[in-house]
Amino acid sequence: MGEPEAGGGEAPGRGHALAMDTLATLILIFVGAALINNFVLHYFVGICPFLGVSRRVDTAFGMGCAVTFVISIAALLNWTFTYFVLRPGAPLPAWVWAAAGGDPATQVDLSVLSYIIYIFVIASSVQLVEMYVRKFFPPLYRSFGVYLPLITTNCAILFACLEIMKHMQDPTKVWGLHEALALAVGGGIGFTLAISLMAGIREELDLCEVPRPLKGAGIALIVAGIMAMAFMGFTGVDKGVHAALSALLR
Amino acid sequence: MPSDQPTALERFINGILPENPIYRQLLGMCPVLAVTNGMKPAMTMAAATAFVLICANVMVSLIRGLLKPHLRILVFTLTIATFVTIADRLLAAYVYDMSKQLGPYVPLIIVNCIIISRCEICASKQGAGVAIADAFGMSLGFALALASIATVREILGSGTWLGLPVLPAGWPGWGIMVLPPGAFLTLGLLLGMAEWASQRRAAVKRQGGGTR
Amino acid sequence: MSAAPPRGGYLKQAWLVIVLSLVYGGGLAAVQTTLSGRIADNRRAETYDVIPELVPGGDKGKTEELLVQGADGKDVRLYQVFAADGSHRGWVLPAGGQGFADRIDLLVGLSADGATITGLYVLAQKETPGLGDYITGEDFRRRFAGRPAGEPLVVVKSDPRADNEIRALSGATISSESVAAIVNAALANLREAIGAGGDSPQGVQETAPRQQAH
Amino acid sequence: MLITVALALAAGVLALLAIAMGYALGWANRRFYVEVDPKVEAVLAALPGANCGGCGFVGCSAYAEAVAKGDTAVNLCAPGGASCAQQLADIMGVALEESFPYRAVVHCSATRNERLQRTEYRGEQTCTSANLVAGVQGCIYGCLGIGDCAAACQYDAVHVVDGLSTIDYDKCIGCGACARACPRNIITMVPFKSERMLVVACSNQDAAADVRAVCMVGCIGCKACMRAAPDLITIEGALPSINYDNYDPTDETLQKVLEKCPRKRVLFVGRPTKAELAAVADEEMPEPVQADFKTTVDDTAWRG
Repeated sequence: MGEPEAGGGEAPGRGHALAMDTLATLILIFVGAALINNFVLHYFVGICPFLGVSRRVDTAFGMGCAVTFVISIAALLNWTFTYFVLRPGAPLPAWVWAAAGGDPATQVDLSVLSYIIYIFVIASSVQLVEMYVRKFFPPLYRSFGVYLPLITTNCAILFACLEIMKHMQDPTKVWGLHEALALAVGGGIGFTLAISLMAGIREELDLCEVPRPLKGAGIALIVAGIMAMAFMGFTGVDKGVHAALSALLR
Repeated sequence: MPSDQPTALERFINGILPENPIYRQLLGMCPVLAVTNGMKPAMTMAAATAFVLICANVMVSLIRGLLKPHLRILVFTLTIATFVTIADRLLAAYVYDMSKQLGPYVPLIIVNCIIISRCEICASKQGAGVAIADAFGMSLGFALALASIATVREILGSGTWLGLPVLPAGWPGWGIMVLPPGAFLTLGLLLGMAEWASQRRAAVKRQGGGTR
Repeated sequence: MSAAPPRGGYLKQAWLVIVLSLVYGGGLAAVQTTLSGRIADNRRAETYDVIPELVPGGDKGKTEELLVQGADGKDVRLYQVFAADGSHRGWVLPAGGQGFADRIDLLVGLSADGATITGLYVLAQKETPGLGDYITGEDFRRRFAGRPAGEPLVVVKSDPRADNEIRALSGATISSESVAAIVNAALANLREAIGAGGDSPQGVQETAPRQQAH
Repeated sequence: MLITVALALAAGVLALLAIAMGYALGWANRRFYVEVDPKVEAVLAALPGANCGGCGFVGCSAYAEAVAKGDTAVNLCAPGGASCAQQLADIMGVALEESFPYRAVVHCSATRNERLQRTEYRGEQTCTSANLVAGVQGCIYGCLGIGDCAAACQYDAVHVVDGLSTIDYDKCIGCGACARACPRNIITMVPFKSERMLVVACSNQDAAADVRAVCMVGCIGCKACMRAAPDLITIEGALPSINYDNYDPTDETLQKVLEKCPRKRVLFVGRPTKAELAAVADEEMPEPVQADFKTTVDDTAWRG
């Protein structure tokens, strides 16, 4: 990275190119998680708050912010666990195995513990965050503290951790922390976007005459279906983003 | 055990229709939307959920005397996560295709509200026998709901049911039905139909009472 | 919450959680050790079962898994395919990238000299049903066989005129282009490693010996 | 060997995590301990926890905080009633002031046919929507009679009778949900100092001619009531308003006000008191005429 750029950027150094490459990857991961493969509308995770907390825009936005925050923290902690303990070929089990005098050709695989550890870490960190915010940021706690306990059982958080885990299974392509965080933040922002839009639509929907059987969850799901169709329009956007980025960075 | 708790039979029957987890309680919507583009994944999902629900219910029911109120949810979560992992590994070992297709939705059973709410409502208060009956009823109700949605989506989307062709070969599969929007639309309309039926039944009952 | 909790009380109260986590951890490890062989077999079979289809004459029992260094400096997984008589028949190279809707994972078969694509297999995709998902079809995959691996593949909408041109699926140009782009990227990354060196390609060092398939 | 290490490692990692997290949470619980006023918790425990918002706060916990701070009265919880107010007063160590239960009052008394210039409304059947449409009925103050208030009531105390929202004072607990639901704000909460209260059952503030054009019964602002009881009644716009602070249920002028009103729009609502029932107990009332359900079919035909 420290290499000077020669010839007015005509031939950027290899370090520079690598950094730009990483940046492009991060942007693509982010855009992918937020828009193209939106957590709610493409992967169907976080449906419960999406239907339950989307009656008013301000509460929906609060929920979205809380999710984005918790998802980032969970991704940070769980990436650390996955990297050092859970992934195939992780340092901790390898070290213990070597200390026990095991055969170096085989490995101890702790990936079976992933789910239990993820959910444990999510539940505990949500509780910690709740206590911390309540102590030091009482106004913040009053505005979004009520959502925190609901988030433990929000599948979007666990889903983000699982997606990150998926990218750490192959020892040749292990995601770094920056990639994990790009996915988590992107997913959280995508969730916020979807739930806020949904709340906006539902506020207007209150003034419409909806057939009685469809009132409530029925019409909300149909609206979600139409939103999902709209979000399908984002498929392929990453091609353009990629092209734009590579043109920009070249 | 307080005597006003429902019996095993009531628990079982309640789970299937009167308290159907999807249509009545609107719980566990993620898998309902995500894996119902075909009958096969839907049924695999229902089986995995049933396995976890039954095991977790029994386990929680057995240790219910030791639970501390404020740590109870944590214990439920740990138990559920363990059985989900076991289910996940069993799927990967014996039905690898399905395991690959279901992907992250198997581990997401952990945060399926159906299971934790059954642990909370039934298993932590009643004996193992009732807990098993309850788990079977709920699983059956869940499976029925998944099957109904998957049937609509697979037949309209691909013209097949459980992979067997049911519509003429010229059927132009409605691509939208197997895509995410189809899931939302199908569930929304089916919910509306269920609601309509129950409203009608209530109206008929009211009318019947009036004329008598 | 009504009074400040006493020191250490938390651990004492949590004994059930700790005992349960010991039991569950042990139980899970036992499950894992029992089933991991089967799961690993399943996972490997997914790749190995299609090897004869990807590299003509290849024998899945003789295939070896290698880790080689790609042009981007990272390790890349690669399968060296041998025939039943032990002669080197080609390579199978896993590749993946973003498709139109979601990630596409592919296996690309190469001839022994690394100059020709011999086959293509789609491991995982979530393209639009009825359009993009035809990339898994025999018809589309056969369009790649016999193409030169040395130059980038180009997707065209009409009948291909040059050797490196692939006709797109109608209505799924982006999916077709994605597949071609993924293949191009994977090949470019490994071109140096495989080279045109035949049986003992330059640059292929086994960074980690892997167990052979049964 | 492998299995032993794997078992031990898995169990160990998990148990270690459990201990670490248990310890961290315990530490955090002390470190981040927020001094919660025990009064808040006690108040919260005494409240019914319905989160109905009848007290005017966002929920029970917000009201509990306000009560514990001494910012607000202890008797605002309508669902909890007198026993709850007494408990809160005990907790806070204050004397429970004499309080009057609030009850909903509909300030309109025109039934469907008494309201004029009505047009058929076919939009969404809620008052909120109908209120946005001009010309649904002549009186822009009066009850729309679709029943948003009835839908909002959790206690089955509001019903639309003959196109007019009517409160069932046997069921009303004074939560105020109907008053919040009404888009025309014609339902108010009135402190019931006795079982029956004098109220102004009209909201139309227009001049007499305008009122007559749109309503057969509405208040025409003649001020006769104000002249009868100037301390109690003021005229705002062209509409009398009763100052309930000066209201004394035993005051004789109330009856005078009632008699003076030419349109009979100042009236009593609520249940009759025992005294009033006793007062009319010896009055001669005509026997109610029993409906005579005689079949039109000649009985003889059936005898054959």
